[in-house]
Amino acid sequence: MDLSYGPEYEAFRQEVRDFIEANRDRAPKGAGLRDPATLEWQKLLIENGYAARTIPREYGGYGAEPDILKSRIIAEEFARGQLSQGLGGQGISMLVPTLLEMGTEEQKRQFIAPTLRGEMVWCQGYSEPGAGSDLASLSTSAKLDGDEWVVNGQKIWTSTAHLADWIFCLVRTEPDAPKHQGISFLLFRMDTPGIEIRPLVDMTGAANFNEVFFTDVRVPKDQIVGARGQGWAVANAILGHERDSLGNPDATLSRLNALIELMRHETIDGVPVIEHPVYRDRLMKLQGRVLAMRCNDLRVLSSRVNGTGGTGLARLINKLQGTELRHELEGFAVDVMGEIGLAYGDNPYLRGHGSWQNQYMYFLGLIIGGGTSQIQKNIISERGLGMPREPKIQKG
Amino acid sequence: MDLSYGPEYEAFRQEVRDFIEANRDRAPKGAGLRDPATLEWQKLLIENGYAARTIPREYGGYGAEPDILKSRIIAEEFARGQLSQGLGGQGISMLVPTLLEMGTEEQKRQFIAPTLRGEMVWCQGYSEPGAGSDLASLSTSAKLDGDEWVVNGQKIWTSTAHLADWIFCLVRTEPDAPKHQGISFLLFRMDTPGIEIRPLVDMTGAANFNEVFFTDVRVPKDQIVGARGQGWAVANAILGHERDSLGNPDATLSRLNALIELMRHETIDGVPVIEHPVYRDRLMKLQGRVLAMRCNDLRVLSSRVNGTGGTGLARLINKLQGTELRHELEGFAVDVMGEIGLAYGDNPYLRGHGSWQNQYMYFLGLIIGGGTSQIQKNIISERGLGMPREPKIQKG
Amino acid sequence: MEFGLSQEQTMLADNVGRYLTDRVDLERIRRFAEDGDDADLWQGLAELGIPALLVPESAGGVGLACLDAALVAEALGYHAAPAPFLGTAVAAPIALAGLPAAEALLADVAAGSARVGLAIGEAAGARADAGVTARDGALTGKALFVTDYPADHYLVADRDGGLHLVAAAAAGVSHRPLTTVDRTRPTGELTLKGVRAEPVSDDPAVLGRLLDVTRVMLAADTLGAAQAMLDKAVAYAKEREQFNRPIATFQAVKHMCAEMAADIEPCRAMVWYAAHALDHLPEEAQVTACHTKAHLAEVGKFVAKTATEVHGGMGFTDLLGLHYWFKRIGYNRQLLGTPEHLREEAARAQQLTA
Amino acid sequence: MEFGLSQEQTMLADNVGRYLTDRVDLERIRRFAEDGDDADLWQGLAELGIPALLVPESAGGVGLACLDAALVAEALGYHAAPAPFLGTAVAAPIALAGLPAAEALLADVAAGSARVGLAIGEAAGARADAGVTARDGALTGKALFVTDYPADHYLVADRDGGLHLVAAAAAGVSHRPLTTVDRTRPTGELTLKGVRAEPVSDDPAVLGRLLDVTRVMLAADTLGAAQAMLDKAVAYAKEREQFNRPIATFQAVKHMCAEMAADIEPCRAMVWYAAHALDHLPEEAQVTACHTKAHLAEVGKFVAKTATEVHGGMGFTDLLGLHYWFKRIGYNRQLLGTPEHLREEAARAQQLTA
Repeated sequence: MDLSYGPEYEAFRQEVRDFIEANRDRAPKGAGLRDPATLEWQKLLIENGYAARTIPREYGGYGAEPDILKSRIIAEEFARGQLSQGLGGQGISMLVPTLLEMGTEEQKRQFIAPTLRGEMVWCQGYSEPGAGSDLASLSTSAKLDGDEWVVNGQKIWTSTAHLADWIFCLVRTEPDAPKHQGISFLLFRMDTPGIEIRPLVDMTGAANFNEVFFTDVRVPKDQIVGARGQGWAVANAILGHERDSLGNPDATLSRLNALIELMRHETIDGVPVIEHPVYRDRLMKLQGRVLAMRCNDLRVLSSRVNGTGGTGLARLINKLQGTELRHELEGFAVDVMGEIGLAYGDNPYLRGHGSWQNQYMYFLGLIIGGGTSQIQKNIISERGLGMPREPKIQKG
Repeated sequence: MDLSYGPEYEAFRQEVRDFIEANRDRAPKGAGLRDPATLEWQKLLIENGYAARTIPREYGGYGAEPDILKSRIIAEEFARGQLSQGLGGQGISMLVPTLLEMGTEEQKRQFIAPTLRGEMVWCQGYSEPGAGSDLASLSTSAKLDGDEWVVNGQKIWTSTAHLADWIFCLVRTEPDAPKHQGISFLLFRMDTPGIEIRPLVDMTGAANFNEVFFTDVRVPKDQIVGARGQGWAVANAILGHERDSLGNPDATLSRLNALIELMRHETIDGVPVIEHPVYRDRLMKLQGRVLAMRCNDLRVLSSRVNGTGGTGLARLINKLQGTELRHELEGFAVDVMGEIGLAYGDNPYLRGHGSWQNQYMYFLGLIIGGGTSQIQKNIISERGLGMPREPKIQKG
Repeated sequence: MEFGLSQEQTMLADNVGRYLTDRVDLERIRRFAEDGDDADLWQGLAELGIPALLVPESAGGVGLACLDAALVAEALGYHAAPAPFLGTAVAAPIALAGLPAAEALLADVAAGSARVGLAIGEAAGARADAGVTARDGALTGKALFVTDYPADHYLVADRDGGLHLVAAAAAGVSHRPLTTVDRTRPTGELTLKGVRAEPVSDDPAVLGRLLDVTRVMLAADTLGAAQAMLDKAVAYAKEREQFNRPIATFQAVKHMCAEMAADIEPCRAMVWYAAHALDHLPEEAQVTACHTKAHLAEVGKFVAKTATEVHGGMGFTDLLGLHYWFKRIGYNRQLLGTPEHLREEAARAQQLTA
Repeated sequence: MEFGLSQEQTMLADNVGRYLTDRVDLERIRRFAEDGDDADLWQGLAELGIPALLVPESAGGVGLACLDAALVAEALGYHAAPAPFLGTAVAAPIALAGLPAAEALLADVAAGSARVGLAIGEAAGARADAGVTARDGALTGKALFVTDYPADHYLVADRDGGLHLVAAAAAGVSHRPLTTVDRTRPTGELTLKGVRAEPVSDDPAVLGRLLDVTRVMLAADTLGAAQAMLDKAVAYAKEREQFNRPIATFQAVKHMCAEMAADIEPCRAMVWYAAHALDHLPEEAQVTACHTKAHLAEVGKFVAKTATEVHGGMGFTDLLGLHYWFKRIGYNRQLLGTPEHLREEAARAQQLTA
């Protein structure tokens, strides 16, 4: 066990800190995707290797060798400095790696650089109302008509659809093939005629997602990644990444510490909640679980850094445990507040800007999204424990 | 809502109390199945209608009309008086009702009266090592050879096998029929040559059960209840009764009250455990759940007494909730004792004669036995909620 | 011996259920969440006699019992129906019956033309800066999370366990709405500055009984809401297909539903018993009420989460409106005593702790 | 940066695991449960250097760290192996290293020829009539649930946080075995009447550290035992057929196993971290030790029940011997602080409560 990062990395950390101090004033204040300040900042970050760090230079990235610890140090220091770490979004986090792995040279040159610079904003068209856990049963169709795909159908859970220039979208192109082999991966502009976007309000009251409807949307034939019918493999090449990022234990630790502060200041009948032994015991239970998940995370990080194996199960359980723990933590915070825990919206008695109730519900969404807890348990038992899949069902 | 039993029943209760007071000295002290005192007491109880109450007189019972409240009053008063309510065992509780429903007149005359009087002791041969949750897959075989069945195979979980005169036993007589249709219900003597009994020690260290091995055991052809191949239906005619009796909330209430006493007297660092707010909160949580289960039980009782319906689900959940609650309660008692909770066997620091650890494990056995919690949940979802069965599996 | 509902009670529950089925669909709930106007529904419920239910016959009411009211509460929870039930139809008759000064108000309550808000939350755990002090017959202080808001009158508890009736229009009263997660039950805040109020009782036992009764009603509301969520989950699971089969055929989904049912079903008998105890078993009423609200809060929380999960992503959206029930259960959990508070009260009431 | 085991540590764990796989099968456990004789096993473990592991090199030991010891504890738990590990191989070197009067004893410990029992349970919650008082250098009182029983010497805590070394043969010492559920770890009771003992420390911090270290070892033992129960459950489920298919194909069974794995897996990293903290992160050691033992106790309890259920009736019988692991986890839960006690200690150590 060696929990230090070593002198090379501590030097790198100092570099990052120096950069942050020197450039703090140039960081954008708001989160506007199209703000000139945002785009300027993104450019500066790429130039210095703090964004698009491992993307090759010829596609507009910084071109560094992958180094997990350096990436983590960058993330830690930008979080510590409370500065934006540049643009995120599904274009950068999902499409760019997909194109790097599966795109043609021409596609890489056309799409990656403007995406990284924030000039081309993407949304993701995967889930459908009828295809959630069983994503491969999606039914949005694309039929070739001359030199164009004609797309019809509906997508759901499309975040930033209303802001995006382009969509990367799974569609069924071979209706007669087995379900996993009939899917293709198309790219098209969101201002193509025939696209309608409706905001999707969720239980928190926010509209973080959209439904997107396609009616005879015409897409040039070559705007496909991978071959016809290989869209499932294209999408899966990087699908694992998304699951890893849910239930991040560092974020949970921040919330735990905020909860401790809440319990120190919130009183019932004049006594701070933290002096209530039953609540304190539940708090400590959560603290123990957060500690376990943080250790698990460090173990996974270490095995990635050092290229050692043996952490397959430790990764597989992360989404299940992380989202459930976070949901429980947020709900417990609501509990300790008693009636104050009900405050919402413009209520003047809100604590933490209403984040506790909001996150309690939002993390129930995350328990469900990106593979429900039931799907996660299937995966853990099959891939993690080597248990058999469910047997095939007789038809009829 | 009317929680009183009414004057007729209160008069009956007085009768039972008077009987108990008058005959207290005649009750057997020990539990010996074959003690003359036990058999005398059983005879007295039957004569007065406190045992075999609703079994017709011609078969050796008391011949009363079924009356659920009277049965309950008898049970309550004998429990209050801490007197044996006569013989139990699977012969009386399971075989007699089975014979009444499915036996021939001759079988009824031959078996019921001596069973009720305790002169004929039975054990049950249902479960097998390979047939637990899937009882109908049992493989103990019986082949007709002249006028005799020849039985080969093995049974497990056979309580009182070492004490029994006879066994009622499920065997496969039609190996080529679908599994539920190839089973027959045989009766035979336990001293028939070819029967070997081995005690089955469980996790509590007790041997409450046995394994029973059959090697060419020859059984007269007519010792069958129902027709050949109808054994499954015969056994199921009364199988539901057994499940109902597990997780009895009155017994759980007694244990809860004993737990409260334990927590008042047990101390840590000189402070009674019940003054520990975290333990007290867990105690109250259990008390709330016990209250819910007692109310549920009263509701079911009432619907049986009054012949009103609507309590199907309330009955179905009883085994699942009752055994889980009891297991948790006993385990909590172990918890509050700290290291003393580990005491077992001849340890001089045992509390409650070691019942807490013992019952904690024993009730894990009851969670599993008589249909595991997983099987119970299948049943609740299918029979209680009308959800579909699992689809049939493709072979191979 | 009969542990269950009388024919009249079953009819009452059926009538209210039928009325709400007809009138309160998701569209109606959404509209209410927008504009807060439940006048038509309350009028209809008044025609069914709901606000008169607990008002004594001598005062122009129906004179029924707490169990009857609990059945109504359950039906309201089942339909996530907006209605000034807790303060107006339950607390007011319980607290004001026999009080000469409240005779006219109670008649208006029974007729459905007056509303009474419940401002006793601080008696179940006072927040910093909240709480009302009675001095020389005048009330000063703040009551948060007042139910049935806005109302014509408010039942206000003071710090010493006294109970008062405050007219919304009285001098020194100011009030404002407080947004909560549950948009089906408008809630507010009262600020009192030397307000002359009608004394209702200075006996803390009266306030105690009012807490017992209203807690059982909140538990009954959760029972109804949880049952609704289970019913919706089962129906959705039978209809929704994934992997070429209804998700109701997956053992994991079946077991989630079975666990919900196994938890909910005993709650039904428990709520009946607790409501019965309020009128007929005075020595048990407090402990039973505490346990019932606490237990329903725990069961409700589990069901709210699990039923949402069975609905998958749809459960998280506003499209099916499932969250109205989720939030209703949350409201009932937090209001007038959290489970930990209630269990401690139950332990003290049994003298289990010094 | 390396969060994980060194090559040497992996080898150590492999060696001990291999030795135990060879020597400790169910028959061996049963025999021990009958006769309590583990001399052959302890001799074998001594040849592997286990009792010398934490003894400083200067005192003739191997001088390894708590993390190494935790790996051994995990392996012992995995195999439900009987061995005087906690008192002899862990507590003795931690407490006695550098104490001139214990030099010879420590050499014997390292060689596997002396055993030291641990009698500090009262420091984690004293029962009525238990506890030891030190006065004028003599010990009087009772210590219950002493580990590594019977031993040649005992480490005894007094009521003031002092620590003493008592020879089993000293005048005024009487002792007897105490049967517990766990037959793989013989336990006893000491009664002391004016016993002259060797003072080890009068600094409560030393006793505190001893508690931290032994608690992490108990947590590691539970980790091993829980992993063993999960492995056995998965193997049994793959083999056992019901309804014409392995029960491992039923979603309910798969999910039970997945839930166990999801709970256990982070515990591995947690135990490593807690053991590492004992030697390298002194400010975190106490809180981390408390949390790790408490969390493993909860995970262990869940796994012990769930793995037994996966085995169905067979899990409840003695035939597969699964209960030895069930009881081992129970022993680790109750000894030296229940989860509630540990969580309260963790809160106090962080100054979260007055």
